[in-house]
Order: sequence, then structure tokens, then C-alpha cells
Amino acid sequence: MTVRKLVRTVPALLLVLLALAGPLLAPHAVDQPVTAPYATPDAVATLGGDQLGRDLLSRLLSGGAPLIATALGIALLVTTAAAALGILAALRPRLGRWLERAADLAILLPAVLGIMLVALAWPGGGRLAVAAAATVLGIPYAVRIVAAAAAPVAATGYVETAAAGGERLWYLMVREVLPNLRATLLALFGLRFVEGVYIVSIAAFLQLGPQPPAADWALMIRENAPGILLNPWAVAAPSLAIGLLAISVNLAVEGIAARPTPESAL
Amino acid sequence: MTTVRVTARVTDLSIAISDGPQLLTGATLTLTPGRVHALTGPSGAGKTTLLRALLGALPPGARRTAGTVTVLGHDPLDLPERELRALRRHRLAYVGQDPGSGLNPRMRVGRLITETAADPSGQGLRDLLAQVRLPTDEQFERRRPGELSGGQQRRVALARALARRPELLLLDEPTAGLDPALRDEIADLLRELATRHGLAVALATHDPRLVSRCADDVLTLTLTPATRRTPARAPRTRTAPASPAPALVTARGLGAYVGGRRDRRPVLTDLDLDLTPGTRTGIVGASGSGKTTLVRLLAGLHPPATGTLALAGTPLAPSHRARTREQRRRIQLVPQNPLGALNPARTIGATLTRPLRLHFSLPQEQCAARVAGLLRSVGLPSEFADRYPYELSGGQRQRVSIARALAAEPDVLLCDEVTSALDADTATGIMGLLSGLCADHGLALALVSHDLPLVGTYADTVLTLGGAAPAPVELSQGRVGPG
Amino acid sequence: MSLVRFVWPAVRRLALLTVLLATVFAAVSLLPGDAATATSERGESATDLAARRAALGLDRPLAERFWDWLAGLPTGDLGTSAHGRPVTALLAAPFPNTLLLGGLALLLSVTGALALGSWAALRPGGRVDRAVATAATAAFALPEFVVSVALLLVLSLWTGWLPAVTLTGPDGAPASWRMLVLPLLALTIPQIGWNTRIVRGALADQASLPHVQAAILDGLPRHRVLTHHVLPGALPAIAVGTATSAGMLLGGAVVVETLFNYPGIGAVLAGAVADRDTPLVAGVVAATGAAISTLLLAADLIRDRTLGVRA
Amino acid sequence: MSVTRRQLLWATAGIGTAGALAACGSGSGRSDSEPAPAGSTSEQPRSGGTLKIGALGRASAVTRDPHGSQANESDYLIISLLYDTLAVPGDTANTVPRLAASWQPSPDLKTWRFTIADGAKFHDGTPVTAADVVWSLKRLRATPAGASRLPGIQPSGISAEGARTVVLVSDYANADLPLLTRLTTFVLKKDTKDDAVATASGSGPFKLDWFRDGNARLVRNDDWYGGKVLLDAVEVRIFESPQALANALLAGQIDVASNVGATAARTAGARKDVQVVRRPNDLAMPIVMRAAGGPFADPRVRQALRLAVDREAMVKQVLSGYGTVANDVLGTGDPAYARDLPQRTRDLVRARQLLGAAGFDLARSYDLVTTEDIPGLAESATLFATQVRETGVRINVVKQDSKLFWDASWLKAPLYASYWGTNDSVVFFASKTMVSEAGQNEAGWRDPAFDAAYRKALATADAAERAKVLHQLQEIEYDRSGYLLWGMADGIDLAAAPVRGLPRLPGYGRVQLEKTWLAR
Repeated sequence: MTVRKLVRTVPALLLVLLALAGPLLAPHAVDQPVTAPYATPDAVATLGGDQLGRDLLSRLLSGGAPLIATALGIALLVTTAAAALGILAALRPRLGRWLERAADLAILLPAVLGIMLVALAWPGGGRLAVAAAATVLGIPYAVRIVAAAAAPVAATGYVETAAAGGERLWYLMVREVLPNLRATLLALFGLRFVEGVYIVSIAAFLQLGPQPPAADWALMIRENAPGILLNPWAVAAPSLAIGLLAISVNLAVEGIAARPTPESAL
Repeated sequence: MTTVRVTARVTDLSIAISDGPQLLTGATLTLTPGRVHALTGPSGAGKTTLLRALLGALPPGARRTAGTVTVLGHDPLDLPERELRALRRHRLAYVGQDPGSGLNPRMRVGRLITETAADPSGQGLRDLLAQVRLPTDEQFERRRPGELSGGQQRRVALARALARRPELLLLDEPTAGLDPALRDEIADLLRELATRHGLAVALATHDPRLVSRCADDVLTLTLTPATRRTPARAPRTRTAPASPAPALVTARGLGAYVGGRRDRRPVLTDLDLDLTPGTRTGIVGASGSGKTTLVRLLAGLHPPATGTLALAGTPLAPSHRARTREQRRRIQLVPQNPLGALNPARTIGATLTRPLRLHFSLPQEQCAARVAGLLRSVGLPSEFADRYPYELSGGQRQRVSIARALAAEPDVLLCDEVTSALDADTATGIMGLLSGLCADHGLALALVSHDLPLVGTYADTVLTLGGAAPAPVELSQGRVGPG
Repeated sequence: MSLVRFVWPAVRRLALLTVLLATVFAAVSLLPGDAATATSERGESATDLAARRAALGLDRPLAERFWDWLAGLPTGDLGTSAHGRPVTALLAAPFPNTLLLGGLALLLSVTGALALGSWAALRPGGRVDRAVATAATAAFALPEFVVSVALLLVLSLWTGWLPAVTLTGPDGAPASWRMLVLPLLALTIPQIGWNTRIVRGALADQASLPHVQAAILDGLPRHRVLTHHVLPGALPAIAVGTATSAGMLLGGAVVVETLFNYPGIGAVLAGAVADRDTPLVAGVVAATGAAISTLLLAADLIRDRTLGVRA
Repeated sequence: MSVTRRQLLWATAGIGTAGALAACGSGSGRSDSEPAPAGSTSEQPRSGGTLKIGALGRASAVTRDPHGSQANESDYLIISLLYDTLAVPGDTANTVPRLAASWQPSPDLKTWRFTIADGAKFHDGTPVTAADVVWSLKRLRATPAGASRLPGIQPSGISAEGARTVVLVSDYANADLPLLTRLTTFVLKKDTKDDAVATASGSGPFKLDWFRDGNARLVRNDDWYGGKVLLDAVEVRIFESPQALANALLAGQIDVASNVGATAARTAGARKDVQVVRRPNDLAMPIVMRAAGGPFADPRVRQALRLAVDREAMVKQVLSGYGTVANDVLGTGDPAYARDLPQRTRDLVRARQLLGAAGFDLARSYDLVTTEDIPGLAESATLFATQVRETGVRINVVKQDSKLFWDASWLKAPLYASYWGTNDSVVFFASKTMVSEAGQNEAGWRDPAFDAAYRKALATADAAERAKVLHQLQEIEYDRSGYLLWGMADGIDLAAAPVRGLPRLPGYGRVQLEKTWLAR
């Protein structure tokens, strides 16, 4: 791992560390009103008050970890499932066609409707429901990407020779095809992480997923939106946090998964 | 002062991959207008690297370690990008090793040639087509590279190169994979271009006929000491049965199709084949006659439409998934394309160790020795074990692929164009190794190749596929039938 | 292009759409409560509730209800909503509005993505490339909600250049085109982020092909190599990529339409699910599904045509 | 699960059987709409101009049937401008005549005779007859929610006497029967077909120009019997979210944003050219503690919670100050409201004593169920839970999807937050939610003394006597009911500068735009 690669992962690690340590640094309790609703920044609340007058900075510091955990969970689940199914689809074309049709079906289903149906049918709703919805919706699309990337690898001489030479399916998947998909899978992971954040935000907009008084960046954006003219930080701060999170994670993933053959200039 | 104007001069040029193998050492060359200069030497000696150095386009990660290059008064290796681009656009021309893939598949022939033409008019286009002996009718100009034969593609690429009226023409293996008649035509064409247009031509080849036919000067590049190894015969103790044993692989009434649902066409119809231990069977035929399909069918990678297979008398399932591991060990395949034959993510040593552990579960410590032996048997130094495939040339990878097949100590070895990427003496070495195994260990060898002289010298029996089969090939060495 | 090549993918897409509608019908009925309870008033007695459930036909088995609804589809009758109004009438104005907004957003985002992606691909790893990549990631990471609120503040409330919400005329369409600008931008920005990544990836894959390397060695100028040798080859991947991501537009539409009060199908969908209004939900999915299917069909045809040419 | 939309269940606007609504000016002094329009009294009202008014509603729930269930406020606004009810809420008196010019009760307060205003005509010119009214009332009574809209009146009890008198007979003596005719009794022409209802002509101050997906344009009805209408036309716009509604007004695209909520009011507060119209006692957000059983059945526990809540903080934090502190008795706008009951304030020590005395289990946590239908409802539950934790009671806020809440938690859960979108008389809330046999007894509260006082109040015609009984009723409610009412939210509208004469009434009085005019 050259130094240049490590440097690109630093922002993401810093942000995640800050989010994990957040609750400890929070000056006030997360659900304790300390100032007037949408109060502008003052000595007590450095970033002002949210809709109930709770300290925005404390909620910002402790609102990161749950969102990151959810998005991380979604990204990991979707990437591993997609890797397994995608490579399987490439190695077994007949099965691949069925997975392709399932992916088409999922792409037709509007994501927002999918989230609603899964989250509302889930007993008790909440964060787990949205994570499940995001995973179920994300997998077909991701399988399509992995299958497309795995197809040329599966057709190469070394995979065919290994198959003809007596290797079993799981060995072909794990040892022959998977190592050559590192770049695709890492890029997919970065993409699904950001997609996870996006889906939790849309769910929060539809009042699904994390419930008040939980502190969660996506939920904070929707809760404080009416008061944006009173205390712009109430929406700006969590939005910036989500933006930085997405950029830093993708920067890190692109750093680690530097393209195998350096891209040729035109 | 020589009155002859020098087009390009290379003195003691050495090029290496940063902390990697040496690609080229101490090459010296002078190119003058009107003369054809041939670069020969074994694969991996740096012919292509030298050509690309003249073009100022070294492979990624490679850099000049010594020597100078001047082309038309400039040093292409550190020319500013704008001038280098102009040099390549107007005064230099390069035709790559595989021009078929070098042509934009979506462009029509007319567009391909006029894109870089100094005179893009219709007449100019027709002159160029005539010059490279291509049909100049309107219908041909509208065809796309996909609709042309290999030879036609090569000549379109040549026309595209000549369109800009260059002063220096660089060609990499201009006649590889062509039948003899076409090769002579290309050679005469290059000769005429050099003399009539005062073009300086440099071409890399390992086809002796081309060199003798049109080259004025010859530069033979030698392998750097590290890569020079002549393949030694691997001494093995198993005794081969003296009398011709019963057939190891018997195939009766084989039939197969290729192509997807819409463009299915039959390739093999009602074919019988016997591979007996110790014999070498050559499989020849025009491209597309089903040579590769047959071999893949035997290896269980292609579903047969009709016919049955048997290995040593017991029926053999058509798909490799249904065969026992032992059956799959006894039949080994060496794939056609050397570039895709080895898993880029694993070292050569790991690739060769896997069959040993899978079939013989050889303990780890003995594997290293066995791998070194295998590498030596195919003429590669044992240090290659911890190298990655991208650090090897096409020929070297092909030899590793052969070593991997031999690691499983198979009874049947199916080779698909194994010498296509090898130069003559390396190829001879490999064929010698395989023949030795046939003789000593009763290996049944199936050799697919379009290199008729090779098949002629080494195959005991020859199976010809496809309708218009070439004239029967004499079995004795030396004579080559019409291509 | 023989007709058969066109008919078969179309039939396949139609079958997929029918399967999707069946799953949606089943899924909505799985949700707790049903259309009758969802639209009942606070004081309604159990007997009245049962009477309304029978009136809405909710006591019939699910499969029967689905077939009746599907039978009406070809004639354009999408059944009646839980509030007693014909679904076709409910969607008559909103669907074309969302089609207009979504269509424009897709067009804008694809052209924008092609421009940005190509500009970035000129110098891989260069300053522009890194800047475009970071901007694209930020664009599609920020939820539509945040983008909409920011646009609203800057372009409407603080500067007053653009109207804050969309008001409709008697025909159900937005009264003036200026009301279309903010929702369009809010929908396009995340989509441009997504599509730029797709274009950039497709161009990168094409750039490594041998015929592009040959074009470079021919000394052709950078932009010519891009437009004539790289882009044509990348078009199929770009077409399929952008078409599949068109489905996300509806997700954005729900947010943007609610915030800018744009009279579209997104808001109707959100309300319909809240009311467990199966015919209305299925109607919306049928409409959007048909639109997305045609897009995917077009993308398939582009891909087949360009790939068909390759040897 | 409505998306941040205010979904007032107007069905609760059913009429209480007794009690008169004093002018909304009672309680905390005259409603101050700051900034008061410059010299409003001195300006001469001018006719002309089009008033663009925005109201909340969901595109998927749009309905046109005056007797149907109007989940959308925008639908109710359009219908109440097109059609007339017999009577309407008034600011000086509780029930102001509209289509019914006057009404007389029979001695036993069971039979009431309404006479139709003279000159009342439908938009197409035909006069309004008693037969039209009777047909309309019977159609209203036949709707699924008919019984709760006209409590105590059977379909057979609606008949006509001659062309201009309508007779309503109640099952029981009801001194305030006219209250029933105020909000839902829209009158259409006789025998209008169901599918023709949407385009049926009404008798209201405005006529329909066009209606499309919840938006509508209404033009002035020049020969309206109820007096001169000043506005040329009214354009009603449907808005999915209160935020879009407020933004539309701030951007000057609409003239009035109806019922936008406190946050929008504070945002507009900074703008000098925007009037913030406050209508006190508009919305109650009580915490309901189940009295029939479960952890809160013991009155001492309920009393403890009532003492644990910090009412000023709730009004300040949840309503941003746009509201008034309440005293656990519903019907704060009613003149008969017992203002003299001692205002309960926070007393944590007393609360802990009561919890100890009642042996309340402090180890486990209790669920407080709520929805997000109304801005502030979920926030009130969250803040309440935080405040009560100081007495050791751990409360966990559970936010449910709107449908799930009305099916599973309403009327059943031990502790939940409810809301009442209209402010009516003490007796209305008693009949609706607290009498043992009440249809919507949210707390499951059975109190014989309370029931007796309620029936006595209904049967007494004499005003002084009724006031005494009503006060006694409120004392019982104040001591033992299942409700914890910490405050009453103001109804808030935003209006552009030139708008004059907007109604000041809480609840559904806000739709009376016939006197509104534009000083532009």
C-alpha cells in the first residue's frame, strides 16, 4: 500500500473516528432542550438549537455513528451478496439469466415504493427496517454490475482450465474469479455506502427508519427543515456532514482500489 | 560526410521496467530513406520495445536506462507532447502486432483510411487501396473491419499508415498468422514502398522468409543473459509401453454447433477420433473449421450435439462438471490465448503448485522443488516462480501454461496453438519436450495448429477439419505444401 | 432491424411489468391495515367500516382483485381509488407532469454527464478528473431534500428570481415554465452526479482498448480520439447505465414534488401508500413502470445496434 | 404515515350537544395579530381583486362530495365557500344563522324548528326549499359517519313543514341542538345524482369557475342572500407540506397561507410585509392516560403525571410560544370554561409522593405512543417524556404510522398523545370523549358522578342553573379524568400585507371569507 493510497483514506478514517467519539465529546445531553427552538448560535449552544431547542452540536456529534453504522451494514451486506451472486451468475450462465431478470424486475420497482413497502411491513419499523429495505433493493442492481465485471474473467483461459482441471465451483469463485474483481467490488462498496446514506435520508423524509428522539443526521435534516430560515445551521450542519462523509468514503475506496492497469492518457 | 540523409538513429539504447526485468539492452540502429531494416531475435528480446522507443511510446512503467534515440532530428522519448503528437501524425507511422484489433470496429474502411490521410479525396483513397492491393470498389469502402479477413485488415491498417505520407514506417510482425502467398505479397509491397517513395521502413519479425525477401539490413537482438535458457529434455523414469496400446480417448460421431441462438452454425459433423498413448495427433484446418471447438469438446468445455466420448474404454461425460476428478486430471488442456492463460492475481509458483496440491496433495515443502523442475522443463529459470504473469512475455506465459498442464502428469494433453507466440527455436524446444513425454511416458498428445511445417515435422497422424481441407501434408520434414 | 428483434424484448419487458404489478398488489395487501381502515374517519363504527370494506371490494380474494384490475388495464381503466375517484382521472394530470419533469431531468443529466465525463476523461488522474469525481460523489450523496432546500433559499427566498412553489392552471399543468426550473434543478443535480460516474467508468473501460491505443499512436488530437474512438464504443454501457438509474428519479420526485408542491405522481404515490390504496399504488407503478420499461427497451436497442456492428 | 402534512380529522368537528362558544376573545385577551394591519378599522372595505389562498391537503385524498369525508382542509375550504350550512360558528355568539335565519325549541328541548332565510337561492337561480334541506340532511345522516355527525337525530326525525320550515327531533332533550347544524350540514338541490354531486350548484357566497386535482377558482355570487361579498374571486391551492405552503406565501405567490403552524409564523415574523394571524385555543394535544386499566388506572398516578409536566416549557418549546397554558380541562374556548379552577403547576415532590403512595413500578419503562400527523405532536411527546423522567418514571416515545396508530393504539393504548383539531364547548368534549358511553372514550374513563352531572346539564334550559352544573362537571374532570392537557395551540395563518378582514375564529371558523377584502 503505497503512501499515496494511505493518504487518501485518512479523511474517511478521521470522520469515522470523530463520529464514534462524538457522543463522548457532546457538551450537552442529546434529548435535553438547552435553548429556544431554532435559536441562533450563542454561548450555550455553539451551533444553535434544533426544532425542540436541543443543542445542535451535541446531536451532530452523536448523530453520525448510527447513520454510518447503518450505511456500512447496508454496503457490506449488498457487496458480499452481490459478489457471490454476480460471480455465480458469470460462472453459471443459465442461473445468470434468472438473476438478470430479477435485477430487471427490481430496477422497475421505484426505490421509494420499495422502501415504503418493506419498512411498513416490518414489525415496529425503525432503522432495521430501512436497512433491510436498502439491502433488498440494492442487491439486484449490484448483482448486475458484478456479473458484468465477472463475465470476461469467467471466460478467460485460466478459469476454464481450472474448471476442466477438476476444481469445484466454490474454489473457482473464491480463488480464481474473486481476486480479479477487487477494483469493481471496492468501487461498488463505496457506491453502496453512499446509496445507503441516500436511502436512510429518503426514509427519514417519509417518516420511516430512525425514530425521534434518536439523533441521526438524516433524521435531523428533515426534522429541522421548517426552521431553516431561523437557524440555517439546523439543516446545513448535518447536510455538510453527510456530504463530507460520502466524499471521504469514496475518496478512500478509490485510493485503495486504484485501477489495476493505470488508465492510459488519451 | 555520408550524403545519405539519416531518418532515425539509435545508439546503445537500453530500456527496463523500473525495479523489473530488462526489456532491451545496447541496441544500435540506423534507418535511412529507401531501405528496409528488419529486427529479428527470440521473443522477449525487445523487438517491439525498440519499435515503440522510436515512436516515443514506451510500455507503462518502462524507462530508458542508457543510449540515445533521434528520429527526424528529435528525441521522441523526451519531446514535448504537442510536438510528439505532430511527429506521429504527419511524419511517422506505426502498424501494431495485431492490426485487426487496432482498427476502430465501428468505422468503415473509407473513413479509417481518410481519417489520417494527407489527401482525403475519393481519388486519393482509391490510390491508397490500389497501392495495398485492396478492391477499390464503392462496396468495399463501406465495409467495417469486422467484415474483413485477417489479411484484408492488415492491409487496411497499412493503407491507414501510408495515408499520411510518412517518412518513417514502423511495422511489428507484419506477416504473423498469414498464409505464405499473402506474406510474399506484403514483402514485395514493403520493398516497392521503400524504393519508389524513399520511405524508411523498420519491421520486427521472426519470419525468415520475410527477412530474406525484402530486408536490406538486419539487426538481430539477443536475449539478455537472464532470460536465455534452452529447454532441456526432462528425464523421467516411467517406461513407455512398446507395442501400440489400445486407444486412450475414443470419440465416435462427434457433432457440435457454435454461436448463440440467432447465428448457430454446425462446426463438427459425425467425426471419429482416436488418441492412442505415445502418439502425436496434429489437428489442422482453416480458421473457423472447428479445431479449437474439438479440443474444448474433448476437455468437456463445449457441449457436443451428437456423438459419444470414452476414456480408456469407460464412457466419458460430455460436460467436465460431470466427470470424476481423476478423469479431469488425466485430460489436460493448454488454452489458446497465452495472455489469458494465467491468473494475473497469483504468482507463477502458486499457479503451478495448485495442481500438485489438488491432485497429489503434495506437502508444501516438496512443491517448491517440483515447481522449479517444471519451470526448467519448459526452459524458464526457477526464479520466475515468484513473478506475476504481467511481468512475462507472451511466449514465456505460454510455456508456464504448458508447465501447469504437465504438473498434473496427464495421460492426454490437448494443446491449442501452443507455439503461436513462440519464436522458432523456442517452439522446437517445446515440441521436443512434448515428443519426449510421448515417447517416454505414453502421453497422448493432440496438437492444434495452423503452422503446417510444425505439424508436418512433429505429428504422427494428422486430422484435417473443415470443408476445403489443404492438400495432404507430407509427414517428412522440410517440405511445405501450398498454404 | 427486423421487427422480430424488436418484438421479443418488448414482450419480455411487458411480462416483467406484469410480474412487478402482481408483486406490488401482494405487497400492499401485506401492510398492516387496509384501504377501508386507512380512509375511515375517527368516529366510524365497526359495522360502517365493514360496509365500506365490502363496497371497496376488499373482502374479495387478492388474486381476483388483481385480475379484475389487470383486465381493465388495456382499456386504460385503472380501477377506482379508496376515496372513490377513478384512478385514471387521478393520474390524468400528475403523470404527464412528472413525465415532463423526469424526462427533462434525465435529458439534462445525461447531456451534463456526457460533457463532464468526457471533459474528465481527457486527462485521466488530472486536476479536472479528480474535481469532477469529487463533485459527482457529493452531488449524488446529498439527499434531494437538502439540494431542494438549498436551491429554494438561494434562488427563490433570498433573491426572489424564481417562484418558490409550482401553482397549476385549470389544465392541471404548471402555470408558467419558470415554476419548473427549481424542481428540475433539484431533481437533476443528484442524477448528474450518478450519471457522471457511469459515463466516466464507461469511457475509462473503452480507453484501454487496442484500437484507441492505435489512434493515440497515430498522433490524433486528444478530443478527436475521445469523440471518434472512445465515445461511440462507450455509448451502449452509458445508455444501459443511465436507463437503469432513471428509476431513482421517481424517488427524487416524491421529495421534490412535496417540497415544491409540484403536481406530480410522486406525491400521489406517497399518499396512496399511506391510504393502503392498492389500485392507486398499482396505477402509479403501472404508469412509471411503463415509462421506465420503454427507456430500458430503448437502451437495449442502442446496445444491440452498436454491439451488433462489432465483429 | 402522512408526509409532514397537517391532517386534521375534521370529523371531530361534530357538534357538542350543549354549551355556547363565546367570542374567541375570551381567555387571554383579544387575539393580537402582530403586526396589526395599519389603521384596519379606519380603512373603508373595498370590493374587487382575487384572493389566492393556500390550504393543506393530499392529492391522493381529494374529494368533491360535501357530505363525504374531507380528509383535506383544502377540500373543506372549497366546499364551505360553494355550499351553505344551516348555521355557522360566530365570533359574537356561538351559532350565527346562515341558511336557517332563525330556530325555536319545543318546551321539552327535543323538537327544533328552523326557518330558511328569505331570498336564499341556488347559484342557478332556483330558490332553496325545505325539501332541499331535508333531502340534504337525510343524505348526510346516511353517510357512514352520519351517526356521529348528527348525534341523537334519527333519519325519521328530519321532516319539512311547508316550504320554508325544517323540523329536527332529538332522542333526548338537547339545549344546544343548533350547534349540530354548524359545520357539516351542507345543502344541495333535491335528488342530485351521486356522480353529479361534484358539479351540483350550491347556495354559498362563491360560484365554481374551475376545479382540477384539489385546486379551484371560485367567483363571487353577486345575488347572495347573506350580504355583499367583497372579493371578485378566490383561488384555492392545495399544498402537500406546510413548508411549501409557508414558502409560497413568503415568495408572494399566494396571499393567505391557512393553518401553517408555529415555525412558519416565527420565520415570517422577521418579514414586515407579512401579517401573522393568531387564533387562540385552536388545537389541543392532550396526553391520554388509560383510566379503565393498566399502569395509569390509579387516579393518584395520573395526578402525579399532571404535576410532573412543566406546562410553560411545553408551550415555549413545542409551540414556540404560540399557545396558552391549559389546566387539564377540555373546551378552553367555552365561556362556561371554569377559569377559577386553581392552575396546576409543576410540583415534583408532590408527584413523587403520589407515585410512592400508589406503589407505582419505577423499574420498567412505559411506551408513550404518538404519530407525526400534526407538527409538534411527536415533539410534545418527546419533551413530555424527558420532563417526567425527573420523577423517576421512564417513558419511551414510540412513533407509529398514522394508520397503525388509529387502528391499534387509539382508544386502547395505556399512554398515548392524541389531538383535537377543533375547539368546542366543555359539553361537546364530555359527550364525545369522557361520558361512559361516549363513542370515542379515549381514556376508557367510567365515572358515575361525571355521567350524572353531564345528563343534568343537558336537560336544564335555565342558563344560570346550567353554568353551576357545568362547573361541577369540570371539577370532576379536573380531579380524576384520563386527560393531561398541558396547553392549547394557537391556529396560525400568514397573510400578505393588503389582506383585510380575515376570520379570527379557531377551528373551522377560519373558512368564512365572505367579509375578507384586499386593500390593493
